This record gives sequence, structure tokens and C-alpha cells, in this order.
Amino acid sequence: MIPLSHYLILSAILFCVGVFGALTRRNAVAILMSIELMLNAVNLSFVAFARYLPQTQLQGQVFAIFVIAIAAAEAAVALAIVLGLYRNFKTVNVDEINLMKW
Amino acid sequence: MMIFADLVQALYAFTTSWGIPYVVFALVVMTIQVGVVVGYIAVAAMFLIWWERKISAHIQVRFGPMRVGGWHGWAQSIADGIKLLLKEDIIPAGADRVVFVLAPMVVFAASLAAYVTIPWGPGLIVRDLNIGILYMVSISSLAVVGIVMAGWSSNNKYSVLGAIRSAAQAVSYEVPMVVALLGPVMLAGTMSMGRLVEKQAQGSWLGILPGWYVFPQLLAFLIYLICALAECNRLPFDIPEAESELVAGFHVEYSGMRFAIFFLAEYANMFTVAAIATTLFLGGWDGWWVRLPGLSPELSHGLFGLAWFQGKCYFLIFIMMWLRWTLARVRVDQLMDFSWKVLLPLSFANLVITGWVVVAGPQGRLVVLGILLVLALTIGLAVRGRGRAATVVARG
Amino acid sequence: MSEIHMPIPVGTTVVVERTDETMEEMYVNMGPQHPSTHGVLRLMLKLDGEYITDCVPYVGYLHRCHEKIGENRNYTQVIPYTDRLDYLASMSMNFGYVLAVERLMGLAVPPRAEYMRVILAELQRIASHLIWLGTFGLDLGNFTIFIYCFREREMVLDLFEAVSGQRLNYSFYRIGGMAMDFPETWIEDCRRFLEWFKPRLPEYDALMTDNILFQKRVQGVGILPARTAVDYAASGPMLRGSGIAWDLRRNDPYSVYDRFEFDLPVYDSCDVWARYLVRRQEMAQSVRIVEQALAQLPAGEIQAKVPKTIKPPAGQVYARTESPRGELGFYLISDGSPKPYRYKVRSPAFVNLSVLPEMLKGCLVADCVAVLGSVDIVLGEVDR
Amino acid sequence: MEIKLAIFYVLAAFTLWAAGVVVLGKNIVRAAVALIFAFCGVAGLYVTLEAEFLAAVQVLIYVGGITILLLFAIMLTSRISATASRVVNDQVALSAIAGAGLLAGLCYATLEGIPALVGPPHLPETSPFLGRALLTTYALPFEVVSVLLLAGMVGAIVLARKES
Repeated sequence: MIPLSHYLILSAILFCVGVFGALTRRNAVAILMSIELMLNAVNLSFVAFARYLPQTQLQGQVFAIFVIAIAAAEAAVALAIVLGLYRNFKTVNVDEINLMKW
Repeated sequence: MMIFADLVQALYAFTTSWGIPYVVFALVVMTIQVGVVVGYIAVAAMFLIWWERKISAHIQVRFGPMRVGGWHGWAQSIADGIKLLLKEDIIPAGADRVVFVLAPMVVFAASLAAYVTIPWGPGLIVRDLNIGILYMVSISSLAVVGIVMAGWSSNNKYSVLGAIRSAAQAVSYEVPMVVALLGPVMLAGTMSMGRLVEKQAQGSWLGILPGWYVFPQLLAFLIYLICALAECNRLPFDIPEAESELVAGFHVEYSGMRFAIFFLAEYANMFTVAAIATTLFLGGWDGWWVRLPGLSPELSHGLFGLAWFQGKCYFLIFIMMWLRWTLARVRVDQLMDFSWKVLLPLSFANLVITGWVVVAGPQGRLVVLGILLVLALTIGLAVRGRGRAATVVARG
Repeated sequence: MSEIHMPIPVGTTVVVERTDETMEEMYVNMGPQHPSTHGVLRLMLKLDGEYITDCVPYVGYLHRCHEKIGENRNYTQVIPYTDRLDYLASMSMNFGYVLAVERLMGLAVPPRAEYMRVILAELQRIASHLIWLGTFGLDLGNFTIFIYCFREREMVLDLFEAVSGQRLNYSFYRIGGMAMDFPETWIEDCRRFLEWFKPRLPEYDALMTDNILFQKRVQGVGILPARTAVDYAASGPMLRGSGIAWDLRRNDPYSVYDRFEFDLPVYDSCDVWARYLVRRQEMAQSVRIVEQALAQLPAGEIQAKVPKTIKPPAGQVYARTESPRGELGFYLISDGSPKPYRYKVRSPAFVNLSVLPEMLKGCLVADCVAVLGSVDIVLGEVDR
Repeated sequence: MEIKLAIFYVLAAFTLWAAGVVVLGKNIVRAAVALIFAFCGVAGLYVTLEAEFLAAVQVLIYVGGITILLLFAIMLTSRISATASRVVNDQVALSAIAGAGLLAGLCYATLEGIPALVGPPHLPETSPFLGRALLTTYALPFEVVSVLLLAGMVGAIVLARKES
């Protein structure tokens, strides 16, 4: 059996890659993609725990389902926001959208 | 099928007697399975292409291919395949090469992977996953990703339009499709393709009809068929490749082998959706059978099951082709309207009624009531849609 | 990205900058090599997603100086060139031209020739509308109707071949009459064709008119209000599809059209559906006219006496006929020499095509092909 | 056993490679394509964890739904034939440090804080269990999520539609 720590460390790496992407990418859609990576990393930990802790009654998988559902809603709304941004600013590079900065 | 399992057992005994490790044995079995499936797809797709040409020709008072190979041009698809293989492989200068090359592979891999859980006959299935139908639906949703990749990477506006249309279509039609498939799944209480068929083979409706789910789930069956047409990009829903509008849509820049792969995947997909419909609604391999002389009952059942399954699948494919050569193409906004405003409510109604019947118990009357209600809904919607005629001001 | 070079007509709002395009505002070049532009028409579409916000048709890819050639040939030699105008309705083109020359000369045509002209022109209308119906079906994704229509059109072409020896460019009309009389048994063949053809029309209805998917595609699409149609001088089925009962065969009768009974199909929903129904009904009316003409067909001469070299008196004439596509006008100025001094064609398809941008605004890309199909253009006539 | 471990490593490497392309790729469409592969890799990892149902849902929702939406948004917002000049902002170094620090912390927590658990050799079929759990124990969160999805849908439509 593959040790649990393997999954958890993989999940941690995936999460940190996502964090890095979310912090550095300029394109709003790319930021969104990085966030999806982070959500996937979290889901991976959930599912791994569900596999290795049967006494939790698969709570991990249930939560993963909720995360997926919320990710879908989040993606839809975020993409609508991206479209709105694009209509107003003709760009989706978030560092160029600085009307609220002074 | 027991024969199949016996064969694997014999092979396993043979390999272990030679001291070959299990890994090698498993790999060999998997390779054989994949080889059989790929071979079947290639042959079936070629047959379907030829068959479609013949069907379209006969619908259109023509003969279709008559020359290559002698009898009714049976070798036409082979000749076409060779021609496509020998053609120059062109990648447009402005294309995103990596994505462009990857796209047909994604599409074909998606349609290939779906074959894993098709129950060909009693026990004759590559892997009877316990989430079988969900697996098939999710894997075939990968194909649209390949289409979008192809459309984008070609760097052609027509193909981008085709990709956008394809994406919108896939997202819209997947929802009613999955909801419609839930009907039989609820009745059977399982998502495994093998067990779905077994349940239908055991039951019967009103004592005379076979236990196929098409009878209580007629509406779901029709919704699924419509969504399946959209899923395969077949007329009247072929708007991602509408040749009179978008020239060829997402594969406008593809030629030679890569185009052939798209083509092959389209026909492989047709078979996949027909197989899903057959398994969930038409009882899969279930059907009348007798013991063939000189064969064991199991083997005869298996052979009959195989024939029944193929027969049902090709009948559904024939209907799809028939529709294609009779109907006009719908428009993109009508397509969306139809999915969200007609199919989705109907499929939800079907889901609720089915759930109610399942919970209420196996009472024949309820089932019939459900059917009637749903049919009335369908007819009501169909009648409502009758077009208005223009006013005539003809003068004598 | 370099800007592509293209001639932009003065006064149009379409500016082509490819560097900044997204799906929100995209320019799509439709044609001249596109399956649904019916030849070498080129449409520059400005799209917002799938919606057309602007459209500029570019014509001229098939221009061959038809009118200038006409001024350098004598009157008889122009006839074969008129064949190439609307190559799907060559008989009608011949008809219009010889009518113009005859009016210029003040020439009376023998009655049998007049009847032959009407019979052939109406058969030609059937053939032309059949092509239109087939390709229109093809534009909307229905391939089968295309083959059906071509089957019937082949029969009309067989009839034409029996008469003139040609299947497409007949050059059969002559100034003052016809080249030859109908061959033996031709009239029976023609009657047999009509009997065969009449039951085919309900077949097309079953495949197209009554099909709900087809109806949904054409109803309310490509609206051409009557006012706009008149403003643009649209004619033929375009006009009758906008609720205006105007047909030169009835409103300005030429040849012997005043001797036949036929209905004028007019629909006032102003959309593609109306134009479809007009053409669909016109086929039945053409059958009626041909039947009456065959019944009344007088015996006698088929060619009036004309001099070897045709030198019409100095003057000018504008003769208009109802071609399958609308008002076909030939304008001739004679200076008394054997060649026309000025020769101008008023081509219905060209005029009808100019309404296209009006009809396309706000449509979807898919409607574009339906609307274009309902205009029924032949590029040979548009570009001349 | 070694086969399973090998499969895990292959899947992990594949997923991380794809994730790397997502984060560092110059071309946004290629990043989206890589994201698809990353999702598929994660789905494969779910299969190794005997969560087939979740794997199928992952493919269906993430690949068939969310990435399609992403590609849609990319096509609507990026120029059709242009390559982005600069894909990352000025905070690369800082972000890298933050990411690495977070990773170190998480790894430390994993290795030190969580005991080496050993699960059962096989899980029973998960989908019936999940279905029952979602409609009994988790009925309220389930309903809340469905309301959230509805709100998300309405919100997305309102945000994305054009005022005309």
C-alpha cells in the first residue's frame, strides 16, 4: 500500500504550485486555473484521508463532492466577472486593471 | 461470459506454468483486449462509413459506391482510408502545432476509452466497472475538449466558431442527457453496465413485454437519443461542423491522417452512444436464444447475446443516419433553447416521476400512469411548437 | 500581424484590423470560396460572437465585360453571350434580349414562336427554381432535397436538349422567332414530364415545407419590409415575398402571357419563409402555364422575316421580362449600325443582392446562408 | 505493490508536470490544455485511492464542464492570433518564496504531525454509500450547495449578459 504521506505531499506540492500561479499570473483566467489546481490539491487530500481513515465514513469523499460543486459555481461566476472585466477594460491582465488604486 | 473468463484462466495457468510473472500476464491480457477493441472500432467505423453512404444513397434515389471491391462497393471505405493515409499531412503555418497535433488524439482516445465498459454479451465486457455508465458519460465528455483544442489551434475563424459552438452544445446537452440516463439507473439500482442488462433480462413488463427499460422510460430514451445526436455532432445537431455555414467547422484545417482520426472517432462515438442506449434502454444483449447444435448453452447464449447487442446498436445507428439524411440543421440558438427549455424540464419531470414510482413500489398502474403523464407532456410540447403559416395574398 | 490588403468601398463602416480581434468583435471573410455563397460571392461579415453586426458583399470575381462585349458584336451575336448571364436560366435570358431587339426593330413574332418562347421560359423557371430549392435545402443542411430537385431538373434539361441540342447554354431564341420547331413527340414528352412533376411538389413539401425544423429555420429570419424592398428596387420573388403583388407577366404583360390563367403567389410575412413559399408555389403556377400553352399551341411559322444583317433604326428601348429571379431588363441604344451603340443589362440578382446587408443585420451566421439562399443569386448575372 | 507505487509516481509526475505548464506556460490555451491533463491525472490518483465515483465526477465536471468554460472565456477574451508578451507579474520572487515556505510547512506537518495510517485493503463500493450520505447526514449542506449553484448560475448570467 502506498503510504498516506505520499498523497499528502503530492497534494501539498500541487497546492503550492497553485498558490504560486495565483500570485504570479497576470491573466485573470490563468489565476482562476491556478485556483482550480489548489482546489484539486485539497480534494486529493480529502480523498486520501477517506481512503486511509475508513472510520470517518467516507466524509472526505463527501466533502470532495461539495468542493467540486462549489468549484463549478465559482468558475461560472468568476468567468462571468472576467468577461465583464474584458468588456470594460479590453484586457484581462489583472495588474492593468487598477482604477481603484491611487 | 464464462467462456471468456475460462480463456483468461487457461492463459493465466499457462503463463504461470512457464514462470512468467503476473505483471506480464496482465499486460498481455490488456494488450489483447485493447487490440480487439481497436480492431473492432476500425472495422466497425469503416463499415459504418460505407453503410452510411449506402443508406444516404438509397434515401436519395442513388446507388452510392458501386465499384471498389465488386459487390456494392464494399471496399470503398478501405480505399478511402488508404487514400487518407497517403495524403500529405498539412499543419497550417499559423497553427499551434502541439495542440493541433494533440487534438485528434484526445478525441480518439476519448471515444476509444468509452469501449471499456460496453457489455458485448453475457459476461463479455472488458471491465464491468461499478460506475460503468457514469464512466462512459464522463469519458465521452472528453471528446469535446479535443474538438475545442482542434478549433482553437487551427488559427482559423471558422474553426474557432465551430469550437465555440461545440463547447456550448456539449455543456448544454450533457445535463439533460445525464438526467435522462438516471431513469434506468434508478430502476435498476446500479450503474454497472453488466448488471443493468442483467436486471432487464430478468424482469418483464405487464407479463408480455421484455423487461427493457425503454417501456417505462420511453421519454428518457427519446431524450437520450436526441442528446446523443448532439453529442456525436450529427445532423440535425451538427452545428460545430456545419458545412454550409462554417465550411467544416472545427476540422476545417485538418487533412489526411489527422482528419481520418476525427472521422473515425465520429463513427466510433456513434457506436458508443448506440451501445449506451442499447444497454440502458433496449436490454443490451438480452433477447430470444436457443441452444445451437454442437455448442454449450453458455456459448450459444453468448453468441446470441452478441448478435442481439450488435443488432440493436446498428438499428439505432440506422435511425441516426436516417434522421441525418432527412432533416435540416437547427440553428445554434434553437439548439440551446431546445436543450434548456424543452429537454431539461422533461428530463427532470421524468426523473421525479421515476423516483416516485421507484419509492412507491413496483406497482404496474403507477408505471403506466407515469408513462401516460410523460407522453402527454411530450405531445403537448410538440403540438405547441407547430409553426405559423405565412399569410397568402394570392390572386387569381 | 500584418494588415490584410483589401479594397474597402467608400462609405462602408467595416474597417479591417485583425490585430485586435476577439470573439466579441470579429471579421469573417465568407467566400469567394465558400460552399454557401453560390459561386464567387464574397461577404465580409462583422460578427459579435455568432451575431452579424455588419455585412459587405464584394462582387466582381466573375466580371467579364459582358456589356462591353455586347457593344462590339452584332445583334445576333450577342445572343450566346446572354446565355452566360444567368446560366441557370439561359432561356429566360435569351427571351429578354430578343424581346428587346424585336421592340427596337418593331418586329412581330409568329404566334407559334411566341408560345414556344413561353413554354420554354416557364420550363426554365421550373428548372431554375428546382436548383434554388435544392441548394437552399443544402444551405440548411438538408442534402436529400438537393438530389431530388436535381433529378427533376435533369428531366427539364432533357427536354431542352431535345429542342436545342444543349443542356445549359441554349442560344435557342432568335431575333424574330425561334431557331427550330419542337421535335416530334416533344409535346407528349413535355406533357409526360408535367404529369410526373406535379406529384413531386407534395414530396418536396413533405421533406421541406412541412418539416418543423425547416420552418423554425426560415420563419422570422431575414426580414425585408415592403418599403425597403421597393426602396432597393428588389423584384421577383423577393418583392412578392414582401407582400407586393408585382409580376411583369401580369403587370406589364409581354409575349402572350396575357392569354394564360395563373395565380400570383404573394406572401406578406417578409421573411425567408415567405420567399421560399413564393418560389415553391411559382413552380406549380409555371406548370399551369405550360399546360395551357401546350393546349393552345398554334401551328404555323416559327420565324418572322428578318434581314440578314440586323440594323435596327436609331433609337432606344428598355424591355423587361420576369426572369426566375425578378425583373430582367435589357436596355439598347441603336445608332442604325449592325452593333448596339449601348447595351445594358438590369440584372435582377444584382439588385436583389444589394438588399442583403439590410436583411443580415442582427442575424446569426447560420441565418446568413439561409438569407443568402433566399435571395437566389447567380454570380454570372450579378457580375456580368 | 511495486506496480501500484510505480503507477502512483507516474501519475504524480504527470500531474505535477501538467500543473507546472498551467502555472508557467506562456500560451494561455496551452495552459488550459495542460490543466485538463492535470485534472485527468488527479482523476487517476482518485482511482488509485479507490474513489472511482469521484474520479468519474472529476472528469465529468472538471474536464467536461469547468475547462470547457475556461476555454470559452479564453476564446472570448484573448486576441485570436497573439501571444502574450509577459505572463507573470513582478512578484515572482516573492511568490516563489511564499510558495516554497508554504510547501515546507505543509511537508513538515505531514511528515511529523500525521501518523502513518494503514487503511483497509479494499473499500466497499462507494457510490451507494455516498448517495445515502448526501441525502441523510449531509442533506442540509447538499441543499445549500444546490442553492449556491443556482445563485451562481443566476449571477453568472446577470454578469455576463450584455445590456442592450
